[in-house]
Amino acid sequence: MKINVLLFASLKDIAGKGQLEIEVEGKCSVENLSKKLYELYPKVESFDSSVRIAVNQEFIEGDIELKDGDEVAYLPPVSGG
Amino acid sequence: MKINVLLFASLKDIAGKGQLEIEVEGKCSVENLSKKLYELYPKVESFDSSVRIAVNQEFIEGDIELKDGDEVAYLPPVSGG
Amino acid sequence: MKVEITTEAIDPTVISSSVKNIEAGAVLTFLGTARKTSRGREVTYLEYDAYPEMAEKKMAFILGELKEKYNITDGAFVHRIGRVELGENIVVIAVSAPHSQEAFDACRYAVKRLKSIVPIWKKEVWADGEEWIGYEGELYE
Amino acid sequence: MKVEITTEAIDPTVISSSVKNIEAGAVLTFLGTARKTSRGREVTYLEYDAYPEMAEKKMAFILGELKEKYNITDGAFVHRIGRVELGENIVVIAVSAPHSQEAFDACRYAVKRLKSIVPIWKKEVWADGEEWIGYEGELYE
Repeated sequence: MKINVLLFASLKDIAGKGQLEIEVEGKCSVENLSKKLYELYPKVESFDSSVRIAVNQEFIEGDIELKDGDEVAYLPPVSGG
Repeated sequence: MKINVLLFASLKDIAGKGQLEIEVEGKCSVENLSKKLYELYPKVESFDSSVRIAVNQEFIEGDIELKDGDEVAYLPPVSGG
Repeated sequence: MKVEITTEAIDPTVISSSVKNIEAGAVLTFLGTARKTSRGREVTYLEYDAYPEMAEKKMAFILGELKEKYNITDGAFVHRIGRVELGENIVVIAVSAPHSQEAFDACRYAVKRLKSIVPIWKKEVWADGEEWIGYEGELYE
Repeated sequence: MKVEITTEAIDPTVISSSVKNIEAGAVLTFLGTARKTSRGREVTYLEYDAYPEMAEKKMAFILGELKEKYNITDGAFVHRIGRVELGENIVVIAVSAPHSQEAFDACRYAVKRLKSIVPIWKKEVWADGEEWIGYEGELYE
């Protein structure tokens, strides 16, 4: 299945892009997806402790299973205003 | 000496005017002036406990001596805004 | 630090813009308007009386307090008097400050002080009567 | 209850006017602007990134909270993104409420929530560098 991954602010700068598609086989949780993302962009992992994750535009707590077409966003600490 | 007396809001309605000149002989304190005002407009006295007095545009505490040409304003509880 | 008592309609935009400043990150604008329902009664219109010279002095004094206490960058305080129709603007207090917290504290304090030391009086006029409103803590709290 | 993320200049007047209501006696408008000095450094300009769809959802959610918690009559929340020059408007939060107290509480709460749950990010650009700003409690407190 395909997961649509979004990166913002500092994470977008590190990856050089704000959007990518990650193809996964069988079941995949958010943690599995993050591992794949960190393999592609190792420097993103260093932000791991401060980054919040949203699945389909809602913050998630802990780990959840993903399904085909989900939009998973990696959000650094916000600083609007 | 002449004291310029100003009345506002409900007090102005009672007196039918917002401004009057009170002529006094010799020394005169705010309390003396108030007595003269209450003689002219007895209903104004009923507001006495809630009214604050300003002399030359500054609130006063307690009683003070007046001088010729002073502006004494009788101010009901304010309700701006 | 503009202060004004006026019988003309007041424009919050002009007042608010006047306090903008490149060193201020926050502008807070309080606008008081004439609302239809007051303490359960339908208001027809409002009438404001003031002691204009003293009121402007006190309004300037309050802006001075905001500078002192809350470090505002700039402030403006305009109050309309005379007859005010429903929905019309009554008072505008605009402050700018480096950060939002100071702007909120300052503006709120100014509203409180307005209700306490500025010689302005409101009369509510209903279809069947009218009344000068005395200070009541809950009106703006 | 208007909510918007936009790359265009924002006009506080329009946003503020949109929440006026004959049942509201108070309109409070918070305007955040790009200030020249930030944490001791001279800023050249700001750049905002956002997750626009989620940001608008969260902004609408916050207005819902204001209605629930503070009984606001109406609210509007607009944030600009992209490049913002010094002195330009960044964000406007306008609320109307029957009384001033509720308007102050609501508007202040909305600013706090903006800094906590709305996916928008600020980059400060100086003459000799740039940095994405993470959440820091003191920025707006």
